[in-house]
Amino acid sequence: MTNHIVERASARLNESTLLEMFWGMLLSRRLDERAWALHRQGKIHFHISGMGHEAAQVGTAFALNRGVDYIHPYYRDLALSLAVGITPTDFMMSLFGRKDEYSSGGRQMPSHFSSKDKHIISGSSPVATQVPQAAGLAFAIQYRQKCGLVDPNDTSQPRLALACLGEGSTSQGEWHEGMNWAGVHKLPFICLVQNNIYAISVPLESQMAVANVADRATAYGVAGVVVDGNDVLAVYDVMVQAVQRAYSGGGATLVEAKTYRPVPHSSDDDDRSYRSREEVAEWKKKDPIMRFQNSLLEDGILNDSLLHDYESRARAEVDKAQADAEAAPLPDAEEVFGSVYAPLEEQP
Amino acid sequence: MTNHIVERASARLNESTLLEMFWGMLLSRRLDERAWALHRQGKIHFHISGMGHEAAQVGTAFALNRGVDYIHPYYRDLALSLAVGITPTDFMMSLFGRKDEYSSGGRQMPSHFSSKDKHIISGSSPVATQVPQAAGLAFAIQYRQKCGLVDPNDTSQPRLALACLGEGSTSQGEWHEGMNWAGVHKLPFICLVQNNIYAISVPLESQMAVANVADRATAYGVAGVVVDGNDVLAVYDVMVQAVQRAYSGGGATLVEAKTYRPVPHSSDDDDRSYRSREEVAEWKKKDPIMRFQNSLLEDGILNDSLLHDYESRARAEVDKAQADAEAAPLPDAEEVFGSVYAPLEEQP
Amino acid sequence: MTQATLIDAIRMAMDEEMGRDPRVFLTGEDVGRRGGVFRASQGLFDKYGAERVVDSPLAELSIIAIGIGAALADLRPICEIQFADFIHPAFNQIVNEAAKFYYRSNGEWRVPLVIRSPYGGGISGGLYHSQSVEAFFAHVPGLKIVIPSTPHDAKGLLKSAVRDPNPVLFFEPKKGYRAIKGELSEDDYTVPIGPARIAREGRDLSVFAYGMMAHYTTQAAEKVARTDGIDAEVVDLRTLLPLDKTAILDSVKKTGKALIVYEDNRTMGYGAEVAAVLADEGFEYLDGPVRRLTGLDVPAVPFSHHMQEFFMPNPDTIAEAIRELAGY
Amino acid sequence: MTQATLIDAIRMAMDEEMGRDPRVFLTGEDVGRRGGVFRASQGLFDKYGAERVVDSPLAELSIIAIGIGAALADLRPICEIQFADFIHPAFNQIVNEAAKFYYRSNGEWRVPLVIRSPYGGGISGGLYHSQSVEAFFAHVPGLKIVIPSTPHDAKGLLKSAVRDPNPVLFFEPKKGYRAIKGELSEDDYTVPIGPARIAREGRDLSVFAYGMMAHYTTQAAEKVARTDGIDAEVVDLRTLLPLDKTAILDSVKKTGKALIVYEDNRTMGYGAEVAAVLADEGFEYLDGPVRRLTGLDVPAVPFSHHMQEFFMPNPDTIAEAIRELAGY
Ligand SMILES: Cc1ncc(C[n+]2csc(CCOP(=O)(O)OP(=O)(O)O)c2C)c(N)n1
Ligand SMILES: Cc1ncc(C[n+]2csc(CCOP(=O)(O)OP(=O)(O)O)c2C)c(N)n1
Ligand SMILES: [Mg+2]
Ligand SMILES: [Mg+2]
Repeated sequence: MTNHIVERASARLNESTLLEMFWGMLLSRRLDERAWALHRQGKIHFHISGMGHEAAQVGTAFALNRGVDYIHPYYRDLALSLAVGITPTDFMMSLFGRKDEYSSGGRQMPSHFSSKDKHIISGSSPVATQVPQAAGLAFAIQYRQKCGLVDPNDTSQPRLALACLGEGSTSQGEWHEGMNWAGVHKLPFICLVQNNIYAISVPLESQMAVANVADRATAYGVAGVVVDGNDVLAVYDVMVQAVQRAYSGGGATLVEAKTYRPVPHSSDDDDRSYRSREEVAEWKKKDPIMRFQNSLLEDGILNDSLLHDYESRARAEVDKAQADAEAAPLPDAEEVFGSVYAPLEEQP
Repeated sequence: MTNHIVERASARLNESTLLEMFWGMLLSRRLDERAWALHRQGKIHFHISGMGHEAAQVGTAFALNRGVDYIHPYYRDLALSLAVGITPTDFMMSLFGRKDEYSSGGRQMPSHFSSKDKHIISGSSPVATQVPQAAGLAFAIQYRQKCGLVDPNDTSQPRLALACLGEGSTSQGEWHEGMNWAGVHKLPFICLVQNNIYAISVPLESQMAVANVADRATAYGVAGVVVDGNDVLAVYDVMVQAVQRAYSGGGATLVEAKTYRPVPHSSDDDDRSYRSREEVAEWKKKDPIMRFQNSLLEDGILNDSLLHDYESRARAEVDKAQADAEAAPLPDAEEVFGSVYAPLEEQP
Repeated sequence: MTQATLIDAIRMAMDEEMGRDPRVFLTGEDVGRRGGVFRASQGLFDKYGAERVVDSPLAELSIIAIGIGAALADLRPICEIQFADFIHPAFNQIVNEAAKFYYRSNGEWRVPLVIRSPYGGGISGGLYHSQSVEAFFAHVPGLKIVIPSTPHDAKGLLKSAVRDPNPVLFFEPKKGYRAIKGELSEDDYTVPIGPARIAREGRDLSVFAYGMMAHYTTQAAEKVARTDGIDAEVVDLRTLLPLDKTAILDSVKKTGKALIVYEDNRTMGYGAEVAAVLADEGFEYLDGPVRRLTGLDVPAVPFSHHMQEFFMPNPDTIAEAIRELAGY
Repeated sequence: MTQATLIDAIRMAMDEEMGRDPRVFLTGEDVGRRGGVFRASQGLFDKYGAERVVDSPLAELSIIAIGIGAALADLRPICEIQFADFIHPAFNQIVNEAAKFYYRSNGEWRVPLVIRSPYGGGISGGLYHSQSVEAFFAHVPGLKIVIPSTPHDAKGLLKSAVRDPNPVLFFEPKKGYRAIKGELSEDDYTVPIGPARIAREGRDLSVFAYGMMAHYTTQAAEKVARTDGIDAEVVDLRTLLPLDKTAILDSVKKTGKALIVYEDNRTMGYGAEVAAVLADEGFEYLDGPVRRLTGLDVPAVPFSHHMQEFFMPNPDTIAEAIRELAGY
C-alpha cells in the first residue's frame, strides 16, 4: 500500500476553491437534514443519507474532471453528486417521486443518482454491481485511446471512471471481479470505499478479517491508500494522486476513506439495536463539516458573516427546492410503460 | 505471506509412506495416460487430465486425515481422489459413463469426483463454486464444536475442509466470497490453488496482476503460502502446517502450488494455438513423478526392480479397471428420472 | 390460538425449529443483533446466541454457498436473503449447485437448505425492493418453492421446509408481513409442502393465486359473490414447485374456467405454467379462455405511487377480471 | 452464396461487424489466440488484434459487467459466455443491470450489448455443458433473446443484435454448430429481431420451435408429410423476446392445433408462455389441446449416452407427437 503524499496538492488550492468545497459540503448536509425532517413529517417515504461522508465525497469530486470523467456513485453520494452538478431541486424531486424527476422519471427510489449529461451513471440498489461496470467504462476509455478513436489528452473526453461503495459491499464477488479487471488491464479507474465501519448493523469485523479495505489492493496489483475520510483536504490529496495515476496510464487506485455514519442506515432503520449512543456521540465530534469549518475559520478564509451568508443561502436553496418539488405533479400511472426498449432508430 | 518451514514434517515420513506416495502418483499417471489413449481410440468421449499435478495432490492428501476430513476437489484431482480412496475402476466407469458409476450414476462427465463415504463432495463443472461451499463445510465443523455437538479432538470426525481449484478460477467472485468467510470466521479451511499458469488458453498475466495467487491471502486475513507444486515433499510440508493451523483453531490457509499441465486442457483442446512446444518441453523436464522417482532412487528407497514391480502393478490395475468398466452395462435410459428429490423419510 | 401476523408466524416457526433441533441455524445480512431488517428474527440472537444466528458478510452467493456446505455436513441452515431482488448474485449457487447436488451424486449428497426471502411490491420499494423472483426458480427441478399467504400456513410450511431434505425456497409476501393477520397455533404442527389449499369453494370459475395475490383474490371473490352473485373458487397454490396439478385440474373440471393472478410481470411469470398445464391436460374442461391478471411487462415495479399501484393487481382489478371471465 | 455451417455464419457476422464499426469488440474466455473453444472467433485475434479480441479473466459476471460499462460508454461489446451453463454467475448483471438500465434512467442510459453463448444438449456434455437457459431470461423485460436455427438467420440476426441499442442475448444451438448447414450470403444483410419465420407452411397443425428443435421439427414435418400425409406448419420462433404473438396466433387460427417443442426441461420452459398466450388469446381457434414436447423435468441433461438421448426430443419423437396431435 502506498501512502506517501510527497507534496500536498491541496496546498495549491486557492481560497475560492476551498470555499466552494466547503459550500458543497454544507449544502449537501442541509439538504440531507431536510430530507430527514420531511420523512419525520410523513411527507416522503424514504431517505438514505450521506451525512458524515461529505468530506470523502467533496474531496474526491474536486480532484476529478467533473462532469466529464465517469462516475458511478452509490446511494450515499449526495455531496458527490451535487458537486458534479445535480441540483437540490433534482434531489427533492426524487424524494417526492415527482413526474420528470431527473434520474429515472420517478421510477427509482431517491438517492439513485444519474445524469447522462454529467456522466453520472445510473445506479441500482444491489450493492457493488457498479464496480465492474465502472471498470468497463474505464476499459472503454482505454480502448478508445489504444484504438486511436480519441486523443488521450483531450480533456473534453472522460479519462477515468470512478466507482463508490461502502466497505461492506467489498464482500461481494462483484467487487473482486471489477478490481481484478482494473488490475489486469491497468485501467484508468478509481474505487472509493467509504468505510463507515457498518453495513447496516453488521460491523467491520464480521465483514472482513483485515483492518483496512485498502489492504485488499495488493490482491489486484493496484495502488491502495487509506485516508482520513473526515478530512476533505487529505481526501483531495490522495485523490489527486489517484487521478494522476489514471490519466497517465499508471493504472487503478483503491482509496479507502475512513468515516462514520452518524445517523441510521436509512429512514427504515433504527440503529439503537446495534450500536451505542456513546459511540455515535464520539464520532459526531469528528464531523467533517465542523472540522473543515473550524480550520477555514482559523485560517481566516471563512468568517462568521460569510458563514452566516452560506447558511442562509443553503436554507434558501433547500426551501426553494422543496417548494418546487412539492408543487410538481406526480407521474401518471401510464408512465409505467415507457422506455422498456430503446427504439432502433435511437442508435446511441 | 508466511513461508517459513521451521521443521520439515516430511523428514519424519518413513520409507513405506514415501513409497506409498510414489505409488499414488504413479498409479494416477498411468491411469491418466490410459484415458488419453482410450480417447484417441475413440472409446471414450472425454478426458480431462491431472497430469503434472500429481505431486501437489498427493502431497496434500497425505497431510490430511484421509477419508474423514472433507475434500471438495476439482476436475484435475485424480491423484488426490485416488489417494483418498477412489479406485481405478471407479474412474474407468466414469470415463465410459457406465451404470452404477460411483460418482453420479453416469450423469456427470468424468473427473467429477464424489463419494459420501469418503467425504469427497460432489463437484460441478462451474469453477470455484466449491470454494464457498467448502467454507460452509468448515463452518459446520466449527459450529458443531462451538455448539458442543462434537468433540474437537475426535479424529473420527472431519476437522477441516479442503477446496481445490486452478489459478484462473480465483478470478471468480465465488472464490473471493468463500475466502472472505474463511477469514472472518477463522475457519478450519484450506484452499489449494494448483497454479499451472493457464486457464485453458489464458495465461496468468491476463488473469491477474499479481505474481503469486498466494499474495491474495492478505486480503482475507488468512495465511498464504507458495510452494513448488512439483515437489511432493515440499507440498506435504506446507500442508502439514496448514492442517495443523486448521485443527488447532488457527484458521484458514491459502496454499499455492506452482505447477504445469504438460497436456492440453482436455481431450477437446488443442494447446498449440496458445503455447509453444518449447515451453511444454521445458516444463516436462520438471515432471514431478520423475523428480520424486529420481530422489527415491538416489536415497536408495526405490530401486529398479521395485520400480519395475510398481509399473507392472500399475499396468495390471489399469488393465483390470478398463476391462471391468468396458464389461459393465450402460445406464438404462429411464435412469434419467431418478433422484431429483430426496424423499421425506430420507431425512439425513 | 392467537391472532398473529405473517411475520410473527415466520419468527415462531424459526424459533420452534431452532429449539427442536440444534443443527438449525440462521444466517444472512443483519439477522443478528438487528433481528433482520423486517424483524423476522427479532429476539433469536439473544435467545440462541451468535453461534446460531450469524450475521453474514454482505454477499449473497456466499450466504447460500455456506448454507449448502453446512447442509452437506448435515446441519439445517436457514439462509435469509434480505430482499428477493438481491437473490440474483446467488443464482449460480441455487440453480447449478443446490438444485443439482442430489441428482448429480445419484442420491448421495443432500442439501437440506431453506432460503427465506421477502418478495413483492406495494411498499414503495422501487425497482429493487419489489421484485417477484419465483418464476426463475420454478423452472429448476430439484428445488421446492413455497409461498404462504396466511400465518397458519407460513408457520406450518416453514417448519416443513426446515425438515425437508431438499433445498426449499420460501418466499414471503412482504406487503403482507404485518397486513395479513390470522389465527396462529402455538402447537408444533406442520403443513405439508405440495398440496394447494382451496381458500374459497366456488362453482362458477377458478382463480389461482399465491402470496399477497391469494389474499387479495379471496377478498375479491367475497366481493363479487356479494355484488354480482358470482361464485368463484379461490385456489391458493402455496407450493409452486412441485405444482399441485391435481388441485388445478380438479377445480377447473368443476368450474370450466380459469383465471390466474400473479403480481410478477406477465411474460413467463409463474402463471404461464399453470395456463400451459390447463391448455394441455385441462383442455376438455375449459369453457373459456385461460386468463392471466398480472403485473406489467416492464423491468420492475416503479417507486412513484401511481405507477406502483398501476403495476400490480389489486382486489378491484381482480374482481373486474373475475366478472369479465364469468361473463364470457 | 456458399454452403456454410452455423458457426461459420456467426464468425462471419462478427468479422463483418468488427470491420464495419471500430467500436465493436469481443471479450470472453479463450476468445483470443484460442479463437474460442468452439472456434467461433477463429482468426479474429490475428485480424483485429489483442485490443479488440480480449481474453477475459475466468469470471462471467465481470465479462458481462465490463460489457455493460463499455456499452454505456458507447462501445459495442460482444461478450461470449463459453457455455450457457456458465451464465448463471452473471445473472445479477444481466437481470438487475443490463435489462433495467434504460428503464431505470427513463431512457437516458442505453446498453447496446450482445451476449453470445452456446446452449443445449446432445454433445455428451453432461449436466453442465448441455443446459438451455433461455427460459430464465425470457421472463425479463428489457432484454431481447434471439436463437437462430439456420446459417442465414444466424448471420443476419447477429448483425442486427450488434446494431441494436438494447441488450441482446444470442443463444447458439451448439449441437448445430457444424451439423446445421445452409446457404450463406457474403452480403451485408440483416435479419430483423422480432418476427418469427415460417419454416414450412402447413394446414393441419402448427408446431412452434427454435434452435436445434426448429431444425429437427422441420425434418419431422417433412417426414410425416411423406409417411402420414400430415401437413404440419413449422414456425421457427427465432426471437423469443419479444415474442411474435401475431405469427403464433395467425398460424393457429389457420390450423386449429398447436404443438410446442423445446429441449429445455418442461416446467416453466419457454413453451409455457407460448401455450399460455394460445390458451388465452388463441382459445377460440383451438380444436385440440396445446401440447408440449420437451426435455425432461430433471435437473439437467445426463452425460451417459442413453440417458442423454432420452432426455431430448428428436425428429422421431417430434414426428410421433405431430401424429398424436393431428389425430386428436
Ligand atoms: C446485493 C445487495 N444485498 C443487500 C442489500 C441491502 N443493503 C443495502 S445497503 C446495505 C449495507 C451496505 O453497507 P456498506 O457497503 O458498508 O455501505 P454503507 O451503507 O455503510 O455506506 C445492505 C445490506 C443491497 N442493497 N444489495
Ligand atoms: C464458471 C465457469 N466458466 C467457464 C468454465 C469453462 N472452463 C473449464 S476449465 C476452465 C479453465 C480453468 O482454469 P484454471 O482455474 O486455471 O484451472 P486449470 O484447468 O488450469 O487447472 C474454463 C474456462 C467453467 N468450467 N466454469
Ligand atoms: Mg458501511
Ligand atoms: Mg490453470
